[in-house]
Order: sequence, then structure tokens, then C-alpha cells
Amino acid sequence: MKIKILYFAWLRERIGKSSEVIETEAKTVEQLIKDLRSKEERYDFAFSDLSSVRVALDQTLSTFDSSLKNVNEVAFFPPMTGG
Amino acid sequence: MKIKILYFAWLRERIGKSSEVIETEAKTVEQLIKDLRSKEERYDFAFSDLSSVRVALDQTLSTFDSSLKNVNEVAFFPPMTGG
Amino acid sequence: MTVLVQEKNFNLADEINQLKTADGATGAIISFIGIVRGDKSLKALELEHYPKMTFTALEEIKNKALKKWNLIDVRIVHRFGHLSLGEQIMMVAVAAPHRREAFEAADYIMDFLKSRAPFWKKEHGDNGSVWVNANPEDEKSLARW
Amino acid sequence: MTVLVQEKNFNLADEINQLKTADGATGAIISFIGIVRGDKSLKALELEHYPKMTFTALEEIKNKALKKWNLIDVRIVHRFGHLSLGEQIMMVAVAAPHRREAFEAADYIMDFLKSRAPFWKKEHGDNGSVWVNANPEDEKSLARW
Repeated sequence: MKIKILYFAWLRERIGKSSEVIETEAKTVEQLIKDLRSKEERYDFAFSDLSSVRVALDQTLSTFDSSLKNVNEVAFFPPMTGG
Repeated sequence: MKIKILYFAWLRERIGKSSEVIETEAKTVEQLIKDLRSKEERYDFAFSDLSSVRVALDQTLSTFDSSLKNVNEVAFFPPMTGG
Repeated sequence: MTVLVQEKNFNLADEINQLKTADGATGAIISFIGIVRGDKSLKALELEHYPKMTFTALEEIKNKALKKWNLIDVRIVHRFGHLSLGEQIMMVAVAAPHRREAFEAADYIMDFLKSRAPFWKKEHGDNGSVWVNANPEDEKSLARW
Repeated sequence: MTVLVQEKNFNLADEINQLKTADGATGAIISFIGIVRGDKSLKALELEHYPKMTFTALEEIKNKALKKWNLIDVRIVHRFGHLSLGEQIMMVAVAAPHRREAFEAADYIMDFLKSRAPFWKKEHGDNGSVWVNANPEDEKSLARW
């Protein structure tokens, strides 16, 4: 399965790119993160503290145990600081 | 003792004047109101429901049992509706 | 830290421009405008006040807010006289380092203006004129502070 | 009922003039402006956002407020990009029949903008650049609603 991933703020900086399309068999966000962490050290570092990582599936804030079924775009970012 | 009295809103309308100077021996606001009510019927009517009358002594919101000692100006009005 | 009691209208932007906000100290500005509200039978509001007391009462409310919260500046403008439906009655603007303080202070100032500022409103409508009763909820609201 | 996400600055008075307030229905307008705050070592803020998600997130926050309170109109403007110390970051304006509703709705919208709108702030200062951490209090604040 091909999936588009976006990174924002310090996740973007640590990983060194703002988006990428990857091929993955991950069924949940948790599994996707595990895949990414095993790819390269910079991914492993970026996702080392999941308490400060949030995820949106197709632009909707979601949880790590969410399914990736029918999801086109996954976004990872730190807790939001709007306002 | 001469004292200046001001009336606002419907108290002013019921009594028919916005201010007057009266001669009184009243020691407290309560006594002053009693004096006023005995003066004329329109005063008696204006002060008939004290739960909707407020008093300020020299421009400071006060209570009916307050002393009139050294007070120059007494103002009677309904509960305020600012803002 | 300004309090204005006036018959003429005010312009929110001009008033906010006069708030002190310099030096990067201000992170939040909150402003509130009260407007003459009513159905079509209401034509205008007559706002009577106690001139000798009004300014002092507003100053006292403002000063209490300044003691209670960490604020950069506060500006209160309250009108009196004849106000048509939809016209601005008053405004309060608060500049503060933080949002929470600005919100609470503005809320506090409004609560006290409602019940502790010597203004009285008379509504002039199609069916005559009537004095606006104080809302008992407004008085109760003061207990929050 | 408008939500704007833009790089350029905004003018509070112009925005409030575009609030729907007609017919004597509006009794209260509350507005909030967030401003870049910091000591002298802070030069600017970089506001990154998630364009595809931002507008939808703000719309959702606005719509939730409209369901929760009796409001006449809501307007949200949120900027992104490079913002200097003292510059306006965002604003929310709420028109409502009554003061309490206007206050609560503005407070609510700000709470959700803080923690549920996809913006991230990076501070550029004399000693380099640093991402602003979310304040745990902001997240806790959501539990009020």
C-alpha cells in the first residue's frame, strides 16, 4: 500500500523532509511509526518520544491505534500551538 | 442639618425632581427615608419598595443603616443597569 | 489606563490604538462592545447617569481589575444620553501578557459595570417608555469574583 | 460566519465591520487579538501550518461554538508565516444577543485554537531558533467545555 506522509515543525526538521510517499504494509498508525523508526536513525530520533507527537489521518486528528484503511494522507506533528 | 438629596431614574420621575436640599434631623439613611415618606404621597410611593432602591452617600454606594454624619450628598436610585 | 464617560460615539479601532501595548509585553488584547439591542418596537434607549459618581465608580472598577490581574493597559468608554437601536453603548479593552488574564479581567469589569456603575436605562418604544429592570443574574454574577 | 487563513495582516475594525449585527439582535460583540509577545531577545515568530487541514479545523471549532451558544456571527482570522515582535497573530470576533454567550464562545474558540488548530510556532531570537512547546495548561483547559 502506498501512503502519503507529511511532517511538520520539529518532526519535519528532524526527518529532513516535509513529505514523502512510502510503500507500507502497516495496518495502524502504531505499525507505521514502527516501520518508519526502523528505516533510519533520524526517523528513530524523531519518533523517540511519542508523548509529544500527534497524528492526523486525512486531516482529522486521530490516535496511534487508528486503522490506516482507506487513509490517503498521514500527518505527524508536535502538539499544536495555535492562537 | 441641611442635606442635598439627588434622585435618579424612576425615583426622580415619581418624586418629580432631580434634586433638593432639605432640613432634617435624621441620623441614618433609614430615618431620612422615613422623613421623606411622611412628607408627601409621591415620596411615600417612590420609597414604597425599598428592595428596589439603592443609596449612595457622597457618591459611594452605601446601606440604609449608614450614618449621615458628615455626609453632604445623598443619592437615591434603582439598581444600576450599566454596561 | 483611561476611563471616558461621554455622550458622543466612539470608534473601537481608535480606542484600541490608544491602548499601551509596546515592548512585546502584550500577548492578548480583548475588547467588548455593548450595543442597544431590541425588537422592532424599540426605538431608542435613554441612558441616565450620576455624573459626579460615574467616573469615580468606573475608575474604581478598573483599579480593582488592575490589582487582581497582571494587565498592561485597560480602557473603558461609557456613553450616556440618547442611543438608537444598534448603537454602541460602551466598550472595555484590556491588554495583557496572557489570554486568560485578559479574558477574566474583561469579564470582571463587565460584571461590575452592569451592577456597580451608576447608569439607568429607559427604553423608548412604540408602546411608550419603560425603565429597564436590573437583571438579578447580574447581581449574582458578582459573587464569582 | 467567516474563517480566514492568511499570511497578510488584518485590521480589527474592518473585520468587526464585516460581522453581521443588524436588526437590533446583537447586544454584545467581543473580540480577541493574539499578539507576538517576548522579551528583547525575541526577534520574530515563524508560524508554520498544515494548509490542507487548517481551514477545516478552524471551521469545525467555529461550528461547534455556533451549536453550543446562541450567536449572531463569528469571524476568525489566523495568520501564518513570518511575524515580528508585537505583530498581530490572529483574531476572533463574536457577535451575540447577550454578553455571557459572547464571552463564553470567544473563550471556547480561543481554547480550541490553541490546542486543536494545526499551527506551530518557532521563535527566532538572538540565541537562535526554538520551537514553542505547547502549554499543558492549554490542553487541560479544553476539559472546561
